[in-house]
Amino acid sequence: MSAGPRRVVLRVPGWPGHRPGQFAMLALDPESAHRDPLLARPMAVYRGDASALEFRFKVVGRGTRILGSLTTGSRLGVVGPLGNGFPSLPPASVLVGGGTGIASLYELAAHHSRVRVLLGGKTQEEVLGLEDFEALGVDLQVATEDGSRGHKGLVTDLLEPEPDRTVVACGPTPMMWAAAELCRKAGARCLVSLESPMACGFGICLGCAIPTGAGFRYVCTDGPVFDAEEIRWEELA
Amino acid sequence: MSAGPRRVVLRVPGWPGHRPGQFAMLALDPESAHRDPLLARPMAVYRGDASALEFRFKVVGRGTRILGSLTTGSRLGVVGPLGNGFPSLPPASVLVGGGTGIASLYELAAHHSRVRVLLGGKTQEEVLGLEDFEALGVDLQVATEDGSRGHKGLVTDLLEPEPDRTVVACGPTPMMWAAAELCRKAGARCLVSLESPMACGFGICLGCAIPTGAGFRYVCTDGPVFDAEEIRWEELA
Amino acid sequence: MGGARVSGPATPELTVELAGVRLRNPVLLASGTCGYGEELAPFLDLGELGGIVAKSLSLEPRVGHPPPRIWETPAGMMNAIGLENVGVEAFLKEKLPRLDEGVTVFASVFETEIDRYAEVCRRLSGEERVAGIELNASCPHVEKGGMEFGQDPASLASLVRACRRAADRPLLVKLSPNVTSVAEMARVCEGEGADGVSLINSLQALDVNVETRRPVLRNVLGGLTGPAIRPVALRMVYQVARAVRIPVCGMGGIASGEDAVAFLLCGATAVQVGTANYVNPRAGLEVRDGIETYCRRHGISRVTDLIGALEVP
Amino acid sequence: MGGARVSGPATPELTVELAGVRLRNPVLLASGTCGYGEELAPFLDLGELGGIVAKSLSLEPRVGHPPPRIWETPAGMMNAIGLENVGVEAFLKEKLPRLDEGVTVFASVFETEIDRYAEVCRRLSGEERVAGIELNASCPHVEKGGMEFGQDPASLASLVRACRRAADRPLLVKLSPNVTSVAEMARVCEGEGADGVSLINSLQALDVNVETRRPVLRNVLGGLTGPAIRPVALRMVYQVARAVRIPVCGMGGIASGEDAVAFLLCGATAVQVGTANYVNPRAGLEVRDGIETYCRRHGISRVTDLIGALEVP
Ligand SMILES: Cc1cc2nc3c(=O)[nH]c(=O)nc-3n(C[C@H](O)[C@H](O)[C@H](O)COP(=O)(O)OP(=O)(O)OC[C@H]3O[C@@H](n4cnc5c(N)ncnc54)[C@H](O)[C@@H]3O)c2cc1C
Ligand SMILES: Cc1cc2nc3c(=O)[nH]c(=O)nc-3n(C[C@H](O)[C@H](O)[C@H](O)COP(=O)(O)OP(=O)(O)OC[C@H]3O[C@@H](n4cnc5c(N)ncnc54)[C@H](O)[C@@H]3O)c2cc1C
Ligand SMILES: Cc1cc2nc3c(=O)[nH]c(=O)nc-3n(C[C@H](O)[C@H](O)[C@H](O)COP(=O)(O)O)c2cc1C
Ligand SMILES: Cc1cc2nc3c(=O)[nH]c(=O)nc-3n(C[C@H](O)[C@H](O)[C@H](O)COP(=O)(O)O)c2cc1C
Ligand code: FES
Ligand code: FES
Repeated sequence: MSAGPRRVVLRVPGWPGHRPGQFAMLALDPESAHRDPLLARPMAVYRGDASALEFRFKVVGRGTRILGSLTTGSRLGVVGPLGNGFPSLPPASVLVGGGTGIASLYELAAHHSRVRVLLGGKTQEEVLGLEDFEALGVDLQVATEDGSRGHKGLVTDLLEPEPDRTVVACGPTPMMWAAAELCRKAGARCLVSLESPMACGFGICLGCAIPTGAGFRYVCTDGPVFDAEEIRWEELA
Repeated sequence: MSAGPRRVVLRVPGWPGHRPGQFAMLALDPESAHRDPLLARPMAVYRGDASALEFRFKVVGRGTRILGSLTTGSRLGVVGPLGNGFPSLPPASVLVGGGTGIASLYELAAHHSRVRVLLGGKTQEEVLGLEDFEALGVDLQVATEDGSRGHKGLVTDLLEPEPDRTVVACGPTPMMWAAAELCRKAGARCLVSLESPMACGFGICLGCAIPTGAGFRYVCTDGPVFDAEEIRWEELA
Repeated sequence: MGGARVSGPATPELTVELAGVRLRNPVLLASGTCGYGEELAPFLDLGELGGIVAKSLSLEPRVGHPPPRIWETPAGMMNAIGLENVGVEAFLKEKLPRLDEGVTVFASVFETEIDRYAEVCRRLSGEERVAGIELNASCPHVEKGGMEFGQDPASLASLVRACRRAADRPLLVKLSPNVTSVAEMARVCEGEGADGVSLINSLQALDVNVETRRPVLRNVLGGLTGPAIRPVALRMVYQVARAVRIPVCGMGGIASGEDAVAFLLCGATAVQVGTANYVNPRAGLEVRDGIETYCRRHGISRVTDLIGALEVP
Repeated sequence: MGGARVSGPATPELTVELAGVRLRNPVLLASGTCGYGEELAPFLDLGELGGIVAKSLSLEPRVGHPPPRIWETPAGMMNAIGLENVGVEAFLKEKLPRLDEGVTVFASVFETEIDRYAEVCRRLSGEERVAGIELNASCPHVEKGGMEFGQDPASLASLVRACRRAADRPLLVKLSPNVTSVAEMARVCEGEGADGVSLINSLQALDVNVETRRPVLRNVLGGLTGPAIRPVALRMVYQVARAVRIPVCGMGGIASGEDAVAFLLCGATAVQVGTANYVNPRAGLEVRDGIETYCRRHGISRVTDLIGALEVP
């Protein structure tokens, strides 16, 4: 098994369509041959329409291991689309994606061909969906920690926010926090798409609370997209 | 998915060989992506040698559902060979198999080409391994409850035990009990191969106790093959 | 118990009476696992269920614990939400009116002092839309209140007495499983005039992230729920149903009609579906349908015939 | 605690001292899940483990409960074996001598009366091959004895006192999880001179076959074990380790090195592997190896550095 990102493509009858940045809860075993792992896994819709949905992910634990080993014809439980998704972006916005966080950004980039896209990962292989972004023809820059592709270093090294422009960041928390700081200093608006453990994904468990200036808010219903200014990063990290 | 019996063939490096009637514990998920179902499943070795082992089973619950949906390359945990297995049979013995119990009998029949074999099932489809027994060229009679093959009725209808001859029965408990009764009345020896829930299969959980004239005995270590006379059938049923 | 509608095995009668409340069928959604109802409305018609038990309410809104609040465990999950809720006033003014008239709603009450418990009960009294009150005397992960009461017979008695006086609605007491004898606690509730008991709340638990060497929940301790705990819940329901005459509402790991039938056989008059709602928001309805299918298959004309019908050797 | 052998992060020192007994490493096999040792010998060298706790012994041989005795549950199993065993005499004469000198053996004792418990302890005293005694005061499915003692502080105190007097070996007391406060029970044991406590035994449970409408076990009640109960076990080990100064031997659902490390972090000095042995007879060794791998990966030179090292906010 290669360590790189994997994909799963699902036919979801009745899927009502979605906005870029929304997600779904994938229940690994709706027929209950296994009752462990129990909970569904949140996954950003990478791209898709009424006929098929594509998800991209990295194998990090048991749930993603199972997702990665599904064979054609397997059935999953799907609840979605969930979450707020991204707003329409003003021109000259910059998208910054790291690792699996990139999965939330592909459709956003596809809807806004004039954006600049910065993608990062440990190695070239970990820069999820790179070929697809290249095919979009957007202004694209890549950073890898091992230097196997593009800039050697962190993707935030490439970010130079401009005042009153919008930056969208999705990736590991330290990367989003760094992007948020750069934006704050530069006077740019920063949107982030957060992750959190989730039991339900639609607002009934209250498990996905994150600390914000206005108290706890919920990644699944208030987010996953938040204005970076709202987040109390020190408490999140 | 058809309701008929299924098969799984395993390569088990280091398998030391086995006797007819021995079994193995099959752990469904040695890589622990799932911790449920937890316990390994006992399965008779249908046939096999050092290069590959074949098991035959019916999908009756979650474990067998998972076994039935394995794809080439899947890995299982295997502990075995376990249990006592059958002794060598005297000439003119009769083997009586019902449903999945037939799985224990194939190699026994193959080792004793002069035996008579009576096989039964609800329908022809449920008479596990019928083609293989036919290919052995043994004296074979079949009974099905729906009459789709051979005698319409129970396989024990075909059994006419003779004094001092040996009958081997393997199948549902009521069928084995009936065979045991017929044998007792006719003065024939009857061996049965019992099933019981098992946690370990090798004698450490004491979970597989069955009531015998000599107190509790263990299906996994004292059996699964017992002399029918030993069993307290009223308590077992 | 049982309904009045004439029925044969073909259409089993599913109505039950729980603590004086007539339920369309024995399936409720458990407190804390169905929000205030409206969150589940996109997925199913709550009116087709026996009812819902809304998220536990306190006198004032509660903020809850800092994250991480949830964690997955083998065939289960742990939570330490901290009983975050909008408070009883907002519930009555904003949440309850949004639910269709046909939905049977139980209010759950959680507080840190007996007086405050009683005060919430008082506010809920006279509210026609509140079919009954469930006292949550058993939350395993808040510093004050909750399990304190649920683990000590004398405190539990005082709590139930005060709330019994304050509440004009049918009163269920939700018991903690983290006790030596849950039957004893149930008897205390019966003695103080509770109309029924609900059980079980979550098992107190802890899990560790060995990479960070920290507890997985910020609150350190949390409550274990889901299929993993079902056999413990069934045992307790069985013990309590034999110890008291008031009805028992059973829960813990129910995810299918068969799971629910097991609770009924052990003596529960109704059941609640909790964690399963997270994995499948239609779980409650599927449990209801599963019970109906079971009754048809076994020629059972009234679901009440299953209650306590376990054959014990 | 800790061993004397010089070692660096490359070869972590795994020895621990439990209740005065020096163990090669902190991994024991739990009572009732490793027979009398010999049954596992075909699968692994027991001498490579910290030791084994043999099946609980009574004064006379015990026959155990009629079948069905075991049942699978979500991520766990239930059993009601009924403490079948060969009796203390046969153990000493027939079973113990078959084990290699290098295997550290704890004897477990179960009886129905305090006098009989003490008598078994007396018989075990002076036996050099018995490294220590574990009092099973917590079996959840036998009519008399066992959990009776484990659920009542006064009875537990009398039991431990009597056995303490009778036993010249290090004495561990195995606690029941079916109590309101396991920490209180541990303090009772400490007060009576126990050298350590083991926990947890199984959670009392019941499951139902809805097709037959009968309990799945002939004994009706049984004990729940396996991964499902691990978070409850960890919570109790954490609470007990903070309540007493005698060492704690932790168990419940351990199936990997990480699982074991979680128990050590919560304060256990050693751990026991139970149900996992059934699924994989080499589980104990794999847990041992997993602990070693963990120590290497984290640059931990002595496993004792992990004990109680949980970082609590
Ligand atoms: C809104 C949202 C969108 C996501 N989109 C993607 C995506 O497109 N591609 C992708 O690779 N990953 C995505 N993730 C992360 C993904 O959900 C986790 O990697 C996954 O749940 C890990 O499951 P596991 O069983 O393999 O890991 P384990 O560590 O075994 O999981 C144990 C538990 O922790 C939870 N968990 C573990 N890591 C995370 C995490 N980072 N976020 C939330 N819960 C976690 C699991 O859901 C599970 O309940 C997303 C997360 C969220 C919240
Ligand atoms: C020695 C032995 C040899 C066997 N050989 C075969 C065979 O060759 N082919 C075949 O189809 N079946 C065989 N069985 C029966 C087979 O083990 C069960 O059908 C299987 O365990 C059912 O598992 P499940 O998860 O599908 O069913 P579930 O009902 O979901 O299982 C629940 C639990 O009950 C146990 N269980 C259920 N039915 C049985 C049973 N009949 N015997 C023992 N445990 C049971 C399971 O192992 C599991 O622990 C054998 C049983 C034994 C004891
Ligand atoms: C995330 C979460 C929050 C809960 N909140 C409450 C609550 O507010 N009040 C309450 O009485 N029980 C609460 N519970 C407990 C459930 O109502 C129920 O007793 C428990 O989950 C067992 O049932 P289950 O295994 O079906 O989930 C909560 C459970 C979970 C998982
Ligand atoms: C089948 C079975 C038999 C057991 N017998 C005993 C016993 O004789 N004495 C005892 O102290 N514990 C006994 N136990 C309990 C275990 O020693 C252990 O405390 C429990 O199983 C929890 O650990 P686990 O989850 O790793 O199995 C038994 C457990 C099982 C599953
Ligand atoms: S994941 Fe359940 S409320 Fe957000
Ligand atoms: S199955 Fe464990 S002793 Fe027989």
